[in-house]
Parts: sequence; structure tokens; C-alpha cells
Amino acid sequence: MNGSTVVAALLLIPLSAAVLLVLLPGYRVAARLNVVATLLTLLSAITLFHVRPPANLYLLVDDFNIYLIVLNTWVGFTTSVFSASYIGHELATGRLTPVYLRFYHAMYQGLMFAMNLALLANNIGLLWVAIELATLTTVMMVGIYRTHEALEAAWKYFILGSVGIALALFGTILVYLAAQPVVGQGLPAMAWHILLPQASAFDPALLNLAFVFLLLGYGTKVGLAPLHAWLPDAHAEGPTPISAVLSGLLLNVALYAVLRFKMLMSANPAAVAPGPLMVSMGLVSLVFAAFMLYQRRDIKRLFAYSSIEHMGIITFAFGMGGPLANFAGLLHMTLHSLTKSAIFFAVGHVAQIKGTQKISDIRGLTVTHPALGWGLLLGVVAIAGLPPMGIFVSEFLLVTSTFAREPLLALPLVLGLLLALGALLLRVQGLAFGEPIGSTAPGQASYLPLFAHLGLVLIAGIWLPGPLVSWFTHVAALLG
Amino acid sequence: MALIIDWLVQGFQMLLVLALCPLLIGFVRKVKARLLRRRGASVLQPYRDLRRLLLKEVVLAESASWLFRVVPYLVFSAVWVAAALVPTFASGLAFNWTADLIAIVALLGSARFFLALAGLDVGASFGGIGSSREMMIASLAEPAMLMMVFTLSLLAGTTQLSSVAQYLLTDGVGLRVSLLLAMLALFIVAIAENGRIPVDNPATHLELTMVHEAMVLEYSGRHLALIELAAALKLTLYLSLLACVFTPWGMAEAQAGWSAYLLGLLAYLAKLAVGGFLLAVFETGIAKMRVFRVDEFLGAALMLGLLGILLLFVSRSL
Amino acid sequence: MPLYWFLGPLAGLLGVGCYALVGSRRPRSDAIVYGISFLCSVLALGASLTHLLTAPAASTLTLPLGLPWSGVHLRVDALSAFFLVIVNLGGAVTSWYGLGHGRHEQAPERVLPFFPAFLAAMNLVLLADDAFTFLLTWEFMSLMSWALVMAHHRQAGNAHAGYVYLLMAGMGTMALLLAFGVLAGADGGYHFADMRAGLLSQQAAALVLVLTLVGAGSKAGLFPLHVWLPLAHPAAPSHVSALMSGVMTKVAVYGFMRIVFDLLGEPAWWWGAVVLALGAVTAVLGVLYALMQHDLKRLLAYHTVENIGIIFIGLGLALAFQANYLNDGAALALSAALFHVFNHSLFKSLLFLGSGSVLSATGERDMERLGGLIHRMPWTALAFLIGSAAISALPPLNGFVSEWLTFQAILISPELPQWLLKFLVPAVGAALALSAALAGACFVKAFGITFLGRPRTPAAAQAEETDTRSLTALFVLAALCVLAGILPGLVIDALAPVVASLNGAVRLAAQASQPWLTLVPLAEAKNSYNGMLVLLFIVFSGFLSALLIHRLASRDARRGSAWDCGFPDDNPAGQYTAGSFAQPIRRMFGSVVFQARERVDMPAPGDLRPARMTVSLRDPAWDYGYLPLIQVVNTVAGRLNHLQFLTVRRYLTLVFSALILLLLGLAIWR
Amino acid sequence: MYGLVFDIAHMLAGGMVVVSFLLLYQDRLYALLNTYALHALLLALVVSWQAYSHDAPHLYVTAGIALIFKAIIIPVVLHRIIQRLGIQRTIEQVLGVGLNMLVGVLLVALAIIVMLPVTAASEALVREDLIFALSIVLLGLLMMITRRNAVSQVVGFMSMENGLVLAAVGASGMPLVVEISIAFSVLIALIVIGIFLFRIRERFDTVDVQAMDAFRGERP
Repeated sequence: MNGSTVVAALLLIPLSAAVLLVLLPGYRVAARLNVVATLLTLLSAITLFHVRPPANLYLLVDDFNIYLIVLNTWVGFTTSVFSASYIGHELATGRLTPVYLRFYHAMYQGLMFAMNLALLANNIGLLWVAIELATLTTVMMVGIYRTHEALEAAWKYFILGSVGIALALFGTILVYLAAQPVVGQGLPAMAWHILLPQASAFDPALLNLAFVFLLLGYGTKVGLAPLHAWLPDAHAEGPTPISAVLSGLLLNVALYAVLRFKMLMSANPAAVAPGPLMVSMGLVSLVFAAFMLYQRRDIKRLFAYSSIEHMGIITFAFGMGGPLANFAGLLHMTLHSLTKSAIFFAVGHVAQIKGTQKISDIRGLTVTHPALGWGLLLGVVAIAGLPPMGIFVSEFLLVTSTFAREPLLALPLVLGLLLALGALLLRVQGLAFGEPIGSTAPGQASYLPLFAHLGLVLIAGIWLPGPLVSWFTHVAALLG
Repeated sequence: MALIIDWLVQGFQMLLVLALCPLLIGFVRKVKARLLRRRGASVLQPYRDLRRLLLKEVVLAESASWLFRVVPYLVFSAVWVAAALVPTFASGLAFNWTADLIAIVALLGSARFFLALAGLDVGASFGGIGSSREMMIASLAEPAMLMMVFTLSLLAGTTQLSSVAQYLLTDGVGLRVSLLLAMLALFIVAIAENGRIPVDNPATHLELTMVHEAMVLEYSGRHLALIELAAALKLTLYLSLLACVFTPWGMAEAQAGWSAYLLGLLAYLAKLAVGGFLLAVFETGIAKMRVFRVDEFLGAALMLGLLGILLLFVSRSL
Repeated sequence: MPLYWFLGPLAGLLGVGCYALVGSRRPRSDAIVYGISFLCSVLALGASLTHLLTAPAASTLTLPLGLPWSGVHLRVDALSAFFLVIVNLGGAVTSWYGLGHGRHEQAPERVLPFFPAFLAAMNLVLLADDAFTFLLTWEFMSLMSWALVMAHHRQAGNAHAGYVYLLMAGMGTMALLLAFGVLAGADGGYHFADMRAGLLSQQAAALVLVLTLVGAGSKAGLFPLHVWLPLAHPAAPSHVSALMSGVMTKVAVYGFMRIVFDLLGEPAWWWGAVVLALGAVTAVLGVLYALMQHDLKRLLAYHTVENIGIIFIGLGLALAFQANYLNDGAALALSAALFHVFNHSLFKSLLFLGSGSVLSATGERDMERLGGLIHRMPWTALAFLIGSAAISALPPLNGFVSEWLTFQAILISPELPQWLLKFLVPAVGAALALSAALAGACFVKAFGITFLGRPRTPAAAQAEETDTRSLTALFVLAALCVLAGILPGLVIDALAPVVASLNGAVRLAAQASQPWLTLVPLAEAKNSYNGMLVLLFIVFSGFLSALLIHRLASRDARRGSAWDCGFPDDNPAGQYTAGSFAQPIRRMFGSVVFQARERVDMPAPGDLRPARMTVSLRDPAWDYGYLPLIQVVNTVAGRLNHLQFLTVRRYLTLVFSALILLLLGLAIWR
Repeated sequence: MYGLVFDIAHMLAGGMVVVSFLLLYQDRLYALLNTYALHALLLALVVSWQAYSHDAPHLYVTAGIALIFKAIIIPVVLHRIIQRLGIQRTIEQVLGVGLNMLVGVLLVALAIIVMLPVTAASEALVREDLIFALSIVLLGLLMMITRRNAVSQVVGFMSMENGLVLAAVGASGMPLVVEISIAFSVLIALIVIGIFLFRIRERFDTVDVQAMDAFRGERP
């Protein structure tokens, strides 16, 4: 098996599974097929470690995206497992009809395809197309419950996402224009592996302008404030597996796009440093989202805002740059997607058991559902950056290095982190402790994905495997 | 030989204060009575009282615990040990080094702590009143006392009472505002700690303002005798302290010989007499104050002590 | 090499914690967990004692965990060995106590997994030798104790306590993160050895000091960062309260000492002033707070605040002396602080364990509902009495020794050249004296109302003496209180290597060689104290007088009803209560500090309602610090929350504005 | 010859900006749709001209999409939707027309200020195209935020998208333009279907976005 087959598998498995799932009736089989397809995708992603295909003008596997692909397929796999144990209940309660369920599974694979394509794309145009595709599929899944709220959330997402996508396209064109005099017309002027080495010769002014558009465009997809508005509603109103994938993966993919372009910027010494822009947007997102956490009444929207907060942190980290901060950013990116998807797994089960997403209607989970309650608690502990969970490592690196370099920037950072900690704790204490209310029916779902993710995050807090570290350090150096 | 003499002197001092303290009480009472144009009881009346109490049986309240029975002995011995560490007629006591001024203050604190607990033990309301007020008074009196200690030890460079006395005796400190302030502070503390007018009235029961007497209301017999003795010892201790620190004249130095000791003893007795007389005059001339005025009275002492220290810094740096 | 001696017990603690995660509902699992915790603590205690007493060179160990490029550095030196002794002593005693007390626990699955993990975390903080490991374990310690605080989560107020606690802990950790950020520099020299070697500017060092005061101070309970402490400590199960109050606050003190005395290098003189002032305020306010409490465990928790203040007074003095190169004075002050650290860990653990026994015997923490327990629980009462006397700094017990040493350190302050310090130190001395005196009052109240008098409720009247294991734990601590009080020289000598390591090799003279084991910190002519002789004298004269009186005078005793001036009242409600006991002091101090207001509701004649008096207290730390802050956060959150409810058009406007702003910026920037 | 090529391209692209202003000016929906059709027609012409002058036959596909899909199908469909919804009389400007125009002019000025210096190295046509494209994008965005009606917002978005296609085509030799324009068309189609779907399902009484936002998931 050579590299190109693997890459082809990464794209074709989800694509063909999507087609198959449209045709397949019967949700049990479909759910299993969904799991099998994501597992196969995961396996082929893992083989990328061993055989790495050479870059062509469309697709590329390099140090930067390989781990994200594996992460992507891994979370895609675990989420499909979660989804398999989740979605039947939705059918039972009549929130979804069998037809929509077919549509749902097909869209799930479509989304996997789009995200894999975005990560693998060696072409900035292809990247754009893939992210647009991902947007479309998620829009449909967000609106799948067809309630008033779901449709509005989908509409909001759709319009804001489309505008973002449009802006990103303008930036993409500008990057092409900047590259074209140096690289020459045609596809090479859009390929990462050709652009990057020659980026220093590009017109810096054009790059600056392009980056503004790209940051705002893809930043909308990342969910940076003030472009975030679609995110909380889309997370809250769609099926929970989709919330998990949105928070855990799609935001990362969009951020990946921003980072790729940031690499171009950093490679060009004359271009305006992208740092301050990203730093300020990151901080605004962080502090804003932290404040927003306080007044949340819907459990999924709460964690959606927490995603905004963490995207802010990650953007801030990459904006700071330097080996430590970049390392922290990469680590944070990885761990956030693991943790946040785990939290959504837990939240999904909770919402199903209690039949509500209202925070005030859920209490005493650790009494009635110990595994679920403690799992959710552990997830929040992790997401709040408390040790021994892994996010503490990245927050440690980020806060210390920032304070040593730019003390004034560290203050809003710390403020935001503390505010978020306060809000999350306030809510999760209410959820996990106290006199239980609501249904005490045991959960039927599989907790395996939840604890698999949390286990990984816990391990990361105590020990990071060598290859991962060397990847992070290498990419951190590339990011400048 | 010198060691034996030191031990002897130490032992004699301990017995001396023990023997003298009821006399001091009797003396003060007599003077007060005379000042009020009464004849008053004999100066030896306290001895008789003690004897009577010692021979009587003890009536214990049903709710009294073992602590209630232990406290009198504890209080008595703590005060006695404290009193033994204050030089009376001769400085350089044999066991001087076991405890310094701070420790003496703290020993008296121990006695008060347990007495206050005993006041709460029976579970009657009067004991509670006494304990509560006693601790309130102490919470200001003790810091004031320590401020006085600070002034002295900053001046003399030591907290060892004998050394302080020695320093004041020999080095010719002269008149100092700080010392005056410290003396005032100590005087106020002494009034408060011994339950004298205007803070408390040792001669009355059943007054809403009473403190010490309320606390020991449930005691009887030998227990009461011990507590009365401890109170008398405490008064003697304070007067000795005032005498030793502020009027160290005539005090014998260590191993100064019999004549010096005799002179010191006479001087000491005279000082006690003067002190007792002044106390009686002061008590007769002043009215008892409300309990919630006491904090102002003692707060003044605390502030005086602190002021003394600050002035000390000023005068030192000049 | 000796580090391996700690790793074994640590692994044992973590392992048994993991076991308890799954096995805590099995019968006898509490015995297994506490038994193994006890064994591990004893082993670690032995190892740390050996290290402290033999004082070998520091030993280090690096594990390939944690931050990939540096690993987890562990190190044990004199300072950490001393605190390890405290942690593991506390751990051993509380585990032993748990062996007996654990049976009363209603939710063992919420206690057993976290208890050994909490112990392990505290050990690890002390062993950590790089910033990452330190903070990781530090915050892990907070997290585990938070879990223990939340063990009884259904009780009113505990959720609030846990929340405030973990939030404050998070804030403290952030402050420490920032402090380590400065110490480590932009390149991330997180190893403590690198930090020691690094040179900081005056401003940077001052920044570190302030951040450390916030970070470690919030955990230790410095005013006004103490607010979580009286909420969280009482909420936990009692043996955990003992650990939190007696031991974890000491870990915080360790953090402060490690950073400020070890890593930060030479202090500036005003550091001492800051720390002193904070310590003094904390001490006085802490004990005043304590006096106002009716809840026994909360009273104890507030009292921890006072003792932390006393410890920081010692540390502030040491800083002031060190800054002026008066290392003898610094040695005295440091010894005083460390001695008090040791003492407080003993008597505060003792008192909390005692209160735990009371709690499990009566189900009550409110002193107004207790009373007379000395009859039903004589042994617990005796141990509690010893603890109360020790914490009130009464000679000849240990609390007095450390206060005495602190006073002695204060008394050599005229050697300090700075005028601010000259004036500040005596004022601090007055504050210390005041707090000591108030502490006495406070514990007369705590012991007197709880154990003496007559029982105020049936629960108190029917209390049963606690089990022997718990009692053993209590008496071990009580015995240590007495021993440390009468043989202070030995403790000072054990502390000497720690002092020397932080104080440029200057330490106090060896005390063990003094005649009669007298404590002579500087010179005999200046000051000396011998707790053993004081005890002997008291015991001797007490026994002598008892003997003489019983022999020569009367020995009859008769029981009768209380005299009470002829009007004995059978109703136990007529006794003095905690509230009434504290009333004079509340009037004196409370009206200023706490805006205490008494309101009497007296029914008109003929009205059969009972008369009521209510007292309202305001906490200045909350009123002027935290509540406005919460208000601000809520207001901002409320304002920003409108952004959740905009139309798509307005959201687009936001995007549009951001775009225009950036484009304009780009146009202008060029 | 070059002059003529340039002039025609200039005229057409400039014409698009002018039409964008016209779009801003319209306050009737039918007129708006007609103007949009004109906008798309101009785009088709621009793209064809580019395809012809730069000899890039694949661009004819893009031009075809613009002509058939955007200039014909979409306006017709929207026309029918409007009819169904009965909102043809709606006048829904947020800002006054005058103010709107003024802001529009400022945006064009901004586009020029931003674009002109950065494209100094490129050829004149590219520079112009980009300036016009950015202007159109900004004007489209402005339209989206000054209209309350979902249909006119969509029209704003579509004009914005036309601007993007203009930029993509203007960036000489850029590959994947066709793919991108197809992807965009799908997006637009979905948006239009979305509006339609919402209406058919009678989830909303009106497609006015403000009314949709009656949803207050977080309000207590």
C-alpha cells in the first residue's frame, strides 16, 4: 500500500460511505456502517505515519497536517460510536424520522470527507472549497431537527458562514495574486509546498491585505469574537454528535487554514506580523466568551461558548508565536478537541436522560448517574485547565511564557481564564452535585468514547509521547 | 555554696510572697476602711478567712466536672510560679532564667484561662458573665502589659526581669518619658487584672458589673481559699513588679550578703506598704465604671504602651 | 537515593486512591484505604525525619514525565524535608483517626478515593523541583481537597464553599503561574535550579513577591484572600478539615518560603514591611472573625487565618532582617515562623479531629446546641483542652514557645535601620499581643461552651465517647503539643538546617547542649525560657498544695445544686451561650470591624411571643472586596449578554465593522 | 488592441460597481431582483470578455453559470417566492437612501485606498478588477446589513459573491475559478432553497430576519 492509496482511502471511504448511507434503510445498520467507515478512515489515517505520499498539486501530507488528520479521524470515529448509541433514542422520541436519519448519516460522512479534504488539500482553492462543503453539510445537520430554533440556528450559521467563506475567498485570491508574480501562473501558485519556500519573495502588502480577509473569513468559522454569533446556536440546536464534531474538529480545521496562511506571513519578513491581530482577536474572544458563560441557561450553549473561549486562547497562543507559545497552541488545539468532544458526549447523554438542555433542570448527576456525572465533571475540570488534565500543560506554558515576554498581555489572558473557570465551575457544580432532580433512569449509552477521550487527556497532562512532542516542536518552529 | 545561697534566697522569696500576700490584702482593706472613716477589720483578717475556708467542706454543683476541681490548684500554682520569678528584695534569682517577663505575663494568662473555663463549667449564668468579661478585659490588658514589657526590654536589651532591674538600677537610665508611660500602663493593667476599682469591685457580690467574683461564684471551701490566695498573690506580684522595675532602689544584688538582703527586704516591705496605701487611696477616690467603659480605660493603657515604645525610638535616635 | 523512599509511599497512596475509585463501596474498604494511607504516611514520615535530622545534601531525581523537554524534577532538601515531616505526620495521624472515624462516613465513595490522593499531592508539591511539577501538584492538591469539600454536597452551603474555594485556588494558581513566568523568563527555565541562578531586576523581583503573596497567600489564608478558608475547611469531613487547616495551609507557607526565600534571591527591605503588615492584619482580623463564630469548625478555620498571620509575621521579620544583613535576627525570626508552622499543624489538627469526634457523637457543629460534653466524652475533652491551651499560647505548651520566639525577634527590631520598620515592628508586636490575648478568649469560648456547662440539646446530652483509634490520634497530637512545649530546644535544633539553608548558613546556636535544656536563642542575659521547668514547678506546687490541703485541712466534698446566687435555673438555655460570651468583645471590636448590629425584638406586655435578639455582622472582605467584584462581573456579563439576542443583520454588522476596522487599520498603518 | 481590451473590461467591471450602487438604491423587491439580474449579466459579460481576451475557454463555464443561473434562474425563483410570500411592497431600508449612498461611496474610497498601493506590481487591469471587486464585496455586505428583508439580504450576498467571482477572474490565470464558482452557486442555491423551505413549512410568519429572531433560546 503506497501513500497515494492511503490518501485516496481517506477521501474515498467517507465519500462512498456517504453515498451508501443515503441508500441504506434501517438505522441500526446505518449506524454500524457509519462506525465501520470512520474506523477504516482512522486506520488509513494511522498508516500515514508509515507511508507518506509525495505532495502533488492537489493533496499534501506533511508534518503539519498529519497529526490533525489522525486527530480528525479519531474523533470522527469516537463520535460515530457515540452517535450510534445516541441516535436511536432520537428516533424513539420522534425527534428524527428514519428518512432524516439516513440523511444525517450521509451528511456525517460528507462532513468527514470535507474535513479530510480540507486538511489534505495542498491547494488554497481546494481548501476553500472543502471548508465550504463542510459548512454546507453542518448547516444541514444543525437544522435537522427542524424545530423553530434549529432552523433559525441553521439560518444564522448559514448566512454568517457564507459571508465568512466569501471573505476567505477574497483573501485566497489575493494570496494567489501575491504568489503569481513569483511562482508563475497556474496551480503551483496555490500549492502550499511551493508557496511556503518562496513566501519571502511575495509582495508583503498584498499578503497583509490577504491575511486580513483570511483571518476574518476563516476566523468566522473558527468562531472568534465578534464573528462568533453562529457558533453557540449551531451547537445548541443540532444533534449532539454534530456539536461534538463542530467543536472538536471543524473549528480546528478552520483554524488550521488560518495557521497555514500565518505560516506564509511569518515566512515573509516584510509582511506585517500577524501576531498582534491574532493576539487581539484571541483575547477579545477569550474574555468575551468568558463573560458570556455566566448567563447561560442551556447546557450545550454553555459549552459552545467555552469553545469560543478556547479558540480564543489558541489563536492568542499562535499570535504570540515563539516555540513555547506555538507548542502550547498546538497542544491546546489537540486537547481541546478531545476534551470538548468528550464533554459533548456526556452532555448528549445527560440531555437525553433528563429530556432537557436547561441547566437549572439538571442536578445531582453524580448521585444518580455516577459515571456520567463524574465524567462530565472531569471533562469540565479538564476544559477549565485544572491538572492533572492535559490542558493545564498548555495553559501553563502559555501563561508563563506570555507573562515573561509581554506582561500586559498576560493580564487579560489570566482574567479571561479565571472568569471562565468561575463560570464553568458554577454551572458544573450545580449539574454534578446537590439533591438530584429529574429523571433517574439509567443511561443506556456507551460511555466508552467519553472515557477514552478523558483518558487521553489525562495521560497528556502527565506524560506526552515523544513523537507527538517532536511533531509539535517541529511545527511550532515552522509557525515561527 | 553560692548555689545553695541562691536556691535558699529563691525559696525564701517564694515563701515570702506567699506569706505576705494576705497581709497585703488586709492592709489595703484596712487603709480603705480608715479612709472611709470605718474601723475596718484587722489586717490579719484575710489569714483567718483563709483558714476558715480551708477547713470547710466543699459543695460542688451537680454539673461540675473534674476540671472544676482541678482548676484551683492549677491557678494557684501558675500564679505562684509567676510570682516566684519576680525579684522582690534581691535580684538574680536562681531560677530566673526559666522564664522571662513575657513568660510571666503568659503564666498569668494561663491562670486566667483556666479560671474562666471554671466559670463556665457549672453552667450557671453568673459564671458565664464573669468569664466573658474577664476575657474581654484580658484581651486588652494583656497586650498593654506586653507593650510595657516591650518598652522595658527595648530599653534594657533583655526580657529577663532580673537583668532589667539590674539595668535600671545600675546604668542610671535617668528619667524617661517612655518609662513613665510604661509605668502608667502597668498600673492600669494591674488595676484591671486584679479586679480593683474602677474596673471591678472585689468587695461586692451581686452587682451586674462584677467580674472576678462572678466567675468564682460557685467555688467554696478549700477551692475558694486557693483562688483567693491566688488573687492575693497576683496583687502582690503586680506590686512587686512595679516596685522591682520602676523603684529598684534598695534591692540586693545576687550574693550581696546578709546585710544587703536585710536592707532589700525592708525596702521591699516599705515599697509594698506604699504601693498598697496608694492603691487604697486610688480606689477610694474613684468611682466604679460601667463595664463597657473598661475597654476605653484599657485601650488607653495599650496606646500608652505603644506610645512609650515609639517615644523610645525617638529619644534613642537623638 | 533517599528520594526513592518517598516514591514508594507516594505510589502506595495514589494506588490505594485508584483502588478506592472502584472499591469504595465494598465493606472494610475504609480500613484498607486508611490503613495503607497510614502506613505510607508513616514510611514517608520516617524518611523525611531521617533526612531532616541527618541533614545530608539535597538529593534529586528526574522522571521522564510532565513537560517533555525538562521532565519532572524532584528534590528533597532541608526545607522540603521539614514540611514533609509536617505533611506526613498530619497524614499519619488523620489516617489513623480515619480508621476509627471513617465508619461514620455516609458517602465513603466521595471521600476514600480523594483522601490518599490529597496526601500524595501535598507530598508531591513539597518534592517538586520545577515550576511545572510544582504547579501541577499544587493545583491537583486543590482539586482533590475540593472534591473532599464537596463530599457532603447536599448540605446547605457546601456547594458555595466548594465553589469559592476552587475559584480562589484557581486564582492563586494563576498568580503563581505568573510569578513563575517572571522567574523562568521567556525561554522557559522552569527548573528551580535555573531560577535560583537567574538574576532578576528589582521590579521583577518585587512583582514576583506580590504575585507569590497572592498565590501562596490565598491558599494559606492571608487577609483578604482568606474568604474561602472558613467556608471550605469546615465543609470537608473532619479529618480532612484537619489536613486542610493543619497541613495544607503549611504547604502554602512552604510555597511562599520556597519562592521568596529560596528562588528569589536577596530581598529588599520593604518586602519585610509588606509581609509584616499583612501578617499582623491577618492575625488580628482572623481571631476577631473566629470570636464571632458559633460553628465550632468554622471557628477553628478562622483561627487558622490568625495563625497564618502569626507565621507571616515571623517570615516578614526574617525578610526585614535578611535585607539588612542581620542574619542572626533572621535566623531567630525564621525559627519562630517554622516552629509555629510545626505547632499549628499539631494543635489545629488536634482541634479539628476533636471537633470531628464531637460532630460524629452529637451530629452538631453549632456550639449553641452543644455543652456539657466533658461529662460524656472526658477523653476527647481532655485532648481538646490541651489543644485549646496550646493554641492560646499558654505556657508550658508549644504554642507559647513559638510566640515567645516571635516576640524575641520583634524585640531585636531596633537594629533595623529603616524608620518604617522601626515603627512598624512594635505595632506588629502590639497586634500579635492582641491576637494572642483574643485567642485565649476565643478558646475559652470554644472549649467552655462546647464541653463545659450543661448540655443544651438532647443530642449533646446523649453523646458517646468516641472510639479508641480516634482517641489515640488525638492523644498522640496532644502529647506532641506538650513535648514540643517542654523541649523546644530539640525542635529548634531540628529546624536549624532548614534555617541555615535559607539564611546564608546562619542558624541559631545549638540548644540541646544548654543546661536543663533551656531555650536560649540569643544569649542567656537577654532571654531564656525553659518550658520543662515551668511545667515541673507548676506540677510540683500544684501537687504540693493539693497534698498539704488534703492532709492538713479538709478533703470533704458534697454535691449539691448550683448556688447561682440563690436562683439556680434548671433550664440549660439559661446558660451563657457562645453569642453571649463573645458579646463584650463584639461590642468592643465588632462594631468597627464587622459593623456588628444588635437588634432586640421585645414583645409588648401581654404578647406571648418570645423576645429575640439578633446580631448582624458584615464581613469587610466580602463587602469591600468580593461583592463589588462579583457585581462588576455580573453587570458586564449582563450587558454583554445582549449580544446573544441580536438579529442576523446585526451580527453581520459586527463582521462588517471588524472588516472595515481592519482595512482602515491597514490603510493607515502603511 | 490592448487599449480596447482594457477599456471594455474597465467599462464592464466599472458597470458592475455602478449596478451595485443601484442595488443599494432600490427599495422595491422586484426592482431589486431586476437590478441583480443586470448585475449578474454584467458579470457574465466580464467573464466572457476575460475568457476571450485571455484565451481561457474554461472561464466560459463560469460565464455560463453567471448568465443562466444567476441572471435568469435565481431572479425568477426569487420573484416567485416574493409573490408567494406577498411581500413585494415591503420597503425595508435601515439607513436612508442618501446616507446609504454616502457610506457606499466611502466604502469604494476605502477599497481604492486599500487596494491601490498593494497591487502596485500588478498590471492595470488586475488592479482595477480588484478594486472594483472589493468595492462590490463591501457594497454587498453593506446591503446585507442595511436590509431587514431576508430576500434582499440574499441579493446582497449574491452581489457580493459576484464581486468575488470578478476578483477570481481578474486574477489572471487563477486556476479552480470554475470549481469555485460552481461551489458558490451551490451555496446560493441552498440559501434560496432555504428561504423557500422555511416558508413552505410555515415555520415563520415572515422571512424578515428580525421576526425569525423572535427565538430567544436563552431568555428565561
